[in-house]
Amino acid sequence: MEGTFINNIYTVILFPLWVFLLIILGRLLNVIQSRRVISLLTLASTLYGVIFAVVTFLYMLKTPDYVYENSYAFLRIENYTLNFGVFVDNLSVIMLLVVTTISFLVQLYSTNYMYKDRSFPRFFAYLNLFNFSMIGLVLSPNLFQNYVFWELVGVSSYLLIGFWYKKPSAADAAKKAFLMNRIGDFGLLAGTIAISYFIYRYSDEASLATVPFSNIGNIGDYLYSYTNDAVFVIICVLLLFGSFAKSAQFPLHTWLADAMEGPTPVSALIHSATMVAAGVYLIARLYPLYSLSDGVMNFIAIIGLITALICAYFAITQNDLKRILAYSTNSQLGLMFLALGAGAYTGGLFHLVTHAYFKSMLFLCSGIVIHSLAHQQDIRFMGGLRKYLPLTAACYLIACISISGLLFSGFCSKEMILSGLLKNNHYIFAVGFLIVALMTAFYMFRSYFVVFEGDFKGSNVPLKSPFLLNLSISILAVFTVFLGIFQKGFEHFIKFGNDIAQSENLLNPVFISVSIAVLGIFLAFVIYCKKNKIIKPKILYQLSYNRFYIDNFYDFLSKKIYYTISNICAFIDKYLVDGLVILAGLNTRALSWVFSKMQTGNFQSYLAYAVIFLAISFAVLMFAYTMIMQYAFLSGVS
Amino acid sequence: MQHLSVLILIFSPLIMSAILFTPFFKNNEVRIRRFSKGFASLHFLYSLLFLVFFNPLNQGISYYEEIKFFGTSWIQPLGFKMAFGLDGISLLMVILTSFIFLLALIASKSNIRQKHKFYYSMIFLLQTAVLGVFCARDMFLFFMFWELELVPMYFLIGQWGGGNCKASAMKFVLYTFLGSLSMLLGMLLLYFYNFSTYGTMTADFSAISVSSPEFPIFLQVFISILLLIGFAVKMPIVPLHTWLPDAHTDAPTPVSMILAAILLKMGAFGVIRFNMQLLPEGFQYLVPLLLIFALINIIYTAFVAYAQMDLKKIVAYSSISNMGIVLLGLCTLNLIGFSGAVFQMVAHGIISAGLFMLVGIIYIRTKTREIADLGGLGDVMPRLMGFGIILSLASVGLPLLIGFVGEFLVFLGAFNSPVDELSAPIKIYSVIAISVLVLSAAYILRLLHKTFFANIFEKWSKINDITNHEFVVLFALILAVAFFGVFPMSILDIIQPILANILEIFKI
Amino acid sequence: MIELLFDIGLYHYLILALILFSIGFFGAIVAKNMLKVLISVEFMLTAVNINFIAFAGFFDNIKLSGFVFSLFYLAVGAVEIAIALAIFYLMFRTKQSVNTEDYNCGKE
Amino acid sequence: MEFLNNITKIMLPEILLIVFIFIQIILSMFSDTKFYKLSKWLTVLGIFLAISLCSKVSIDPIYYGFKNSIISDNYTIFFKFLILLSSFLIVFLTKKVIMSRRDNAFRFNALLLTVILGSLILVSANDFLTMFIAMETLGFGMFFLIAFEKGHCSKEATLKYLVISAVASAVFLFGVSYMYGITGSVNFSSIYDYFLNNNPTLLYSMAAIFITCGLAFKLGVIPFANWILDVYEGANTSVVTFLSIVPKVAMFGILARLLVFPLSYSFELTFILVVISVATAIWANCLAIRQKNIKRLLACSSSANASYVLFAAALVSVFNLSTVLFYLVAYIFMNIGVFAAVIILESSEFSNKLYEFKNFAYTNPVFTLCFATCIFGLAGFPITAGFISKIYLFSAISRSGLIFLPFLMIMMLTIVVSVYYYLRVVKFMFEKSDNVTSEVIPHKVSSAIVILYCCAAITVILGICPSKIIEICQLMAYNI
Repeated sequence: MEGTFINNIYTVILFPLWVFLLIILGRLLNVIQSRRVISLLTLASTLYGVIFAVVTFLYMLKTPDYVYENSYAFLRIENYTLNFGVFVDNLSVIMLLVVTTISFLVQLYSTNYMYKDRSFPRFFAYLNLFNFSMIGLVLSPNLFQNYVFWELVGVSSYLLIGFWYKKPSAADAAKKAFLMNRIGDFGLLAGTIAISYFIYRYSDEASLATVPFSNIGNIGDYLYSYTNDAVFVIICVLLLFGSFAKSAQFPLHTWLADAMEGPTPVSALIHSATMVAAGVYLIARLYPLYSLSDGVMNFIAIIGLITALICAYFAITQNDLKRILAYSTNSQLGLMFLALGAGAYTGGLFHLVTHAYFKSMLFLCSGIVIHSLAHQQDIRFMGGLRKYLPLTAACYLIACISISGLLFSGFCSKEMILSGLLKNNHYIFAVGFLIVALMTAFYMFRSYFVVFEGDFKGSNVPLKSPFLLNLSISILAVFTVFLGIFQKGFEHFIKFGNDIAQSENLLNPVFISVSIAVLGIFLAFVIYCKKNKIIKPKILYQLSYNRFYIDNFYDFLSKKIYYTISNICAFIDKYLVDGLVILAGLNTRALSWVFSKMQTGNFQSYLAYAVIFLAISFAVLMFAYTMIMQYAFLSGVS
Repeated sequence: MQHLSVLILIFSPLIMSAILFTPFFKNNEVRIRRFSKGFASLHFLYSLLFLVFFNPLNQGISYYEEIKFFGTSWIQPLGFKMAFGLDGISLLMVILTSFIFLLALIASKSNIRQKHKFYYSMIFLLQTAVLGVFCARDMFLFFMFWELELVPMYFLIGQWGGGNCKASAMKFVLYTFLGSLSMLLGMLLLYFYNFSTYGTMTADFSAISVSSPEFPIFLQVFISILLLIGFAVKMPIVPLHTWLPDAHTDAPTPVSMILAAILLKMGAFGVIRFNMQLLPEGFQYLVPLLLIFALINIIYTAFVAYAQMDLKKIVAYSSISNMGIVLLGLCTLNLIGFSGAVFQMVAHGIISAGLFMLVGIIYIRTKTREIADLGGLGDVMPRLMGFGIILSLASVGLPLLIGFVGEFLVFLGAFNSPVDELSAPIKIYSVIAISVLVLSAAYILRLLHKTFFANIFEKWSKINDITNHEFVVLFALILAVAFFGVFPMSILDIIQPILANILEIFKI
Repeated sequence: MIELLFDIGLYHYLILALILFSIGFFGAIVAKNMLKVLISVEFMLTAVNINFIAFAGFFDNIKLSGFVFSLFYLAVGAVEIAIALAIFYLMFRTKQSVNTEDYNCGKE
Repeated sequence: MEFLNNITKIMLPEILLIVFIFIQIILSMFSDTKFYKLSKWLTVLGIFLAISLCSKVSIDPIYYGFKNSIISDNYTIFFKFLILLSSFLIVFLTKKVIMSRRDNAFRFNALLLTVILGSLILVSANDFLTMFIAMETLGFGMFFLIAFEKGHCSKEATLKYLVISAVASAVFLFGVSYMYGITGSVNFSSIYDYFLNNNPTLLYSMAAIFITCGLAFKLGVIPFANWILDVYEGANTSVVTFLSIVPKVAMFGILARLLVFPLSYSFELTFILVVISVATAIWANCLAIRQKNIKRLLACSSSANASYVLFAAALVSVFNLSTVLFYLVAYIFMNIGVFAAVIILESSEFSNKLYEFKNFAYTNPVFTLCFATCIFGLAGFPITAGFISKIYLFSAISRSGLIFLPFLMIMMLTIVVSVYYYLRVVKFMFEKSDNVTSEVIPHKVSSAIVILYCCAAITVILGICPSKIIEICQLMAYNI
């Protein structure tokens, strides 16, 4: 029974695609117009995924180490095969669960939230496209398919960010996100091709050329043995570039904050919970490869730490509610990278799961807030919303507590990371982690206090939130609160190698992290709830507010440098390359002009030309003759 | 299989173009158009029949036929034959040709406002010429059709184009003529060396390919260069490309579609037919150089495209960039990259036709192609925007759409290529070339955003969305884009045996 | 030296012919008067004839074809000049000028 | 007796033409303007009979007549046939010029026949004397034909033609005199035999160069090329058609023989000829792009075409000669077609300016099609004879050795330029303009239209199946 059941898992991928095509065709041919039908279809497809995921998950719990793989050849050239298919193991089933449940809840939420929008069907079509690509991504059996869906999620993200394409800022943000992701794709593609090449060229098994995840351990060993260190590291870094771009890590982190121009459900689904976690997911998938080189692992961890630190720092001073959450997401993703890079594999992934739930809840809450304030996103014009939106405030608070690592699921996952760091003796990373935790607690509670406590500073009375919205966030709150209890189970379910994360003697780290969090909350309370004036260090504030001017630098790079290079190229093309062609034409015309001037109509000039020609040819002839004679003479003498 | 005649396939458009001048059509525009479309659809179906009965594993030439005049071959004293036949690559190109011509004819409805009879007859003449190039089994026959194609193109660009179309048409013709003369010289040398060494007067591809790989290396290289100049103009390869933006900008939309989708492929096809099949050593010798040209093609034109202000020029430069990928694929000298190159030829044919159609639709409505004058058209033309997004994404190589497979295979092939033994660091080239992912996204998104996104100008708020026939064209293209993106093996299966066959000649 | 000058040989004739030919050619180019041009052409004709006759005379066994050639050429030249004069006359009636610079119908 | 024998064996077409010339001259004395049509039909009859008499000429084996001064073989008969055929076609184009001066119809035709006679003798000449006489016969006829048009421009053109012709003749004969001085003979075969035993000297080369430069005048190539534009413009179009074909074909016929026999020892000559032809190609093609008058443009075109042929002819070989022959065949038809079109335009009160061609494609589609076919043929586009002949010609040149490849490349560049101006003619015809009133060409000049259609048809047919003609050309070339 199980076999036939799991055999059909590809339907989970394809169902959203069908719905997507149905909606698109319906719109093109003006057949399906009803929003209710569209949303029901979408929800059905996702619910199908949820059920499938749950059943599979339960089955996997029953049979440990069960792995299912099924694939067919997408491209076959000689014996070089690239496969498409599905691959189910513990990691992918967890990801599937996360993706489908959050997706379902967000769709439920959007059914109401986006109902008034003119482009409701388009929105749901995009959501389906995203679902299709994200599920395809997590069920990828190999690096190649992973790349395919990697691009597809990028595109759905692009489409959804630019959903309100009439807003220039949204369009620009979409473009930026797409281009940044493309930079990552460049790395990923190059890395994929490189790995594929080395395996195909040097190993005997041509079937490994498609880089299946089921065999990634062998592939890592092969690759490590065929290449020298530098090449290996370069390949890893190229692959990591994909992860960095998708998860908005340090050099490529700027797109995520801008991506908040998209509708809020999109931010909740894609830009906090699922797609941006794909980078972490890919690192987890290729963990056997990366873990062969300490340098690579440290690189991941350092990039993660840098991102976590600077983004947490940026989040402190932002005034846009969604931007705060975006930088928070960035920072938390950085923590996951840090965890993975520092060897806290299970902790990092558990944080991925828990973070997905509470962060999407945060976004959905912010969506309700923004909705009720008629699209006001600036927290300086909020305040005291607890009275109007009590459920939202409660959920927001739960999430804040969780993300600060004080209680609930966030506590469990953060504690797992910290213990992992300490266990692997990465003390510097641990210190960094704690600083991030401090800042996290501070800015999250800052946002909570400013938005929900104090006096209402807006002009219009906030609207009540509808039932569906409340339902979605309540369910997410339940997840957030109770997910922590699965910690032990998770440790056994997802593990790298044989070592299970030891969480026995954790008193010390728990004490430290909780106290740090409390400190952060206290600071936020003192400054923002009690309105104590503190001296703002101007430079630090400006740096944070302007995000270290990295965005400006990138703007300069893309708008000025790139554009200048293009213009230089265009100039060369127009005036140099084409100029030569035109010059050839002009030369011919000039020659023609000369000849036509020679055409005087007077026959005597014609005779003169003839004489000149004859004279020249005879002179050349004579000259050539004398040269030949001389040469013959000289050679005769010698 | 025997009842399928390649001669009917090639010459029926010519006959059709003559039939259009019969009194039956008078000057009845609707009748001319309907018959043309009907004929083109029949032709497309007929070409599909060739696919159905085609056996890709057949080593030789399928559907071989020769025309004889009064019992002698075409130019008997010189051994030239008017012989036609198909192999996998030509078959693919033939079907693409027939498909794109059908769509171009449908698209002509809204683009061509005058001189209908003349226009359609020229289109059919062009079709015969192009099919002749793809099917010819004799060097000089190939050359004849290659040149023949210039005549209708001259009229099509010059008569129905806009802007400075007469000058552009002239530039196109002169440029191509120059290239083809150099090509002719190469062919003549090939022919005579073959004759003087082996004593057989023949210009038949199959016959020459037996002996020509044995030519001395310097001769092969010299002939290769001469031939390549001709193909480089058509393809185009960078320093010889400047006719293309002009020709595209001033050509009417259907002609732009044909130009980008079919005519550029003739260049690549010629490289395969001549340089690779006949002169493998010479080609191999030139590969390190060609790789650099390919890279310049890919990267440099991507930058140039970004700076353009005219929609058609952006698409035109993107064509050049894409053809650079084809060239890179041809230079990899292994089956993966080679299949990728041929696939990319088809892919680019379909995508660029779509993009030109898109720009044409916008131009008909707004009478402008300047980026600065456009914006926010998605508001009034949502369906067009949908098509535009899909085509753009296909163009930047989104997986599961047609643009991806070719690029991917080319890059993969470049990595696997044996060429690095020729002291060309092709892996590094490949990585550099992959950066086209970003560069192409940059200019294509610029096109998309500046046209459809952001705020709409007041003056465009009244324009209509696409009409039915435009919808049909775009929809057919999108179907092809999606189908071959998901099932690339349907194309690769046809071409792989012949490509493997070609690669066997190379001694790497 | 003197002997060499006065002992008339083949080369003297040839050089004379060459000089005549050059003068004729030069005259045909620079003469402004149409009639002078025609006279210059006659110079060239004469130079050729001198050549022929000199060659014919100086061969070991005299060959007549040279003389024949020069006779023919004399006749043909005369006809040519006659035609030229006739046409010149026709043109002179409308143009009223003998200056070659006025004959520039095809000037661009 | 031998004289008569010679005449009956090889000179029958020429004698026939002489008879017709006399008939025409005699009739011209009693001429009434009413009989102008008779003169034309007499000419046609004469040429037709001459063509049919060509088959009576004995050619096998090579026949030397009149003490070796006349030769008759396959090759000469081929050229005679070509000359007569093209004259036959051209006679039908002379309607307008005769109409304008009916009283002189017989004289005109007599002159025409004289030129043909000169050409026929020219191709069969076997010594320089005969050649010279034939050339002058041809030339004298031509002078009057050019001057036939009313107005002083034609007279001026004649005068230019005449003076330059005289100078060129002098140059030619100067060379011949040296040749005579070196070898003691003016007979081609004797000169050829002389050098079998003696080494050619520099003087020989110079003589050869003088000779070919003198001949360049009739071909319209450098150094005596510049007259061609003025004369083409000044003369009547029918005469120009004649001028551009008959003397040129005859001159190529004799030039090839010269290069094969008496001048074949001069290596320098080959180079000089190649340089001449390339220089001419550059000059003519570049000059043509500025021309606004179709006749001047065609003058450049004919000069350019002559230069291509000269290139192939200079690199003497059997294969090259066959290409030369084929090129001439193709060129004759295309050129007559184009000139027929120009004549039709002139008789329909169009001037020769290119911009007057606007709207033609829409008012006179069939005419335009045929005209454009011939123009495309000259430009060398496929499915016309021009395409095949160019390929064939270039194949000959490229076969002759790698040394000449750079020259060939330069020549090819100039061909690209030539495509430009040919296409410009076509472009004007397809241009729509409201300023120019679109006139339908009246069909009153039916014979010219028939000639145009025929030439266009032959151009296309030769372009599609040239096999037979090429075979014939090769056969002829083998026999020289």
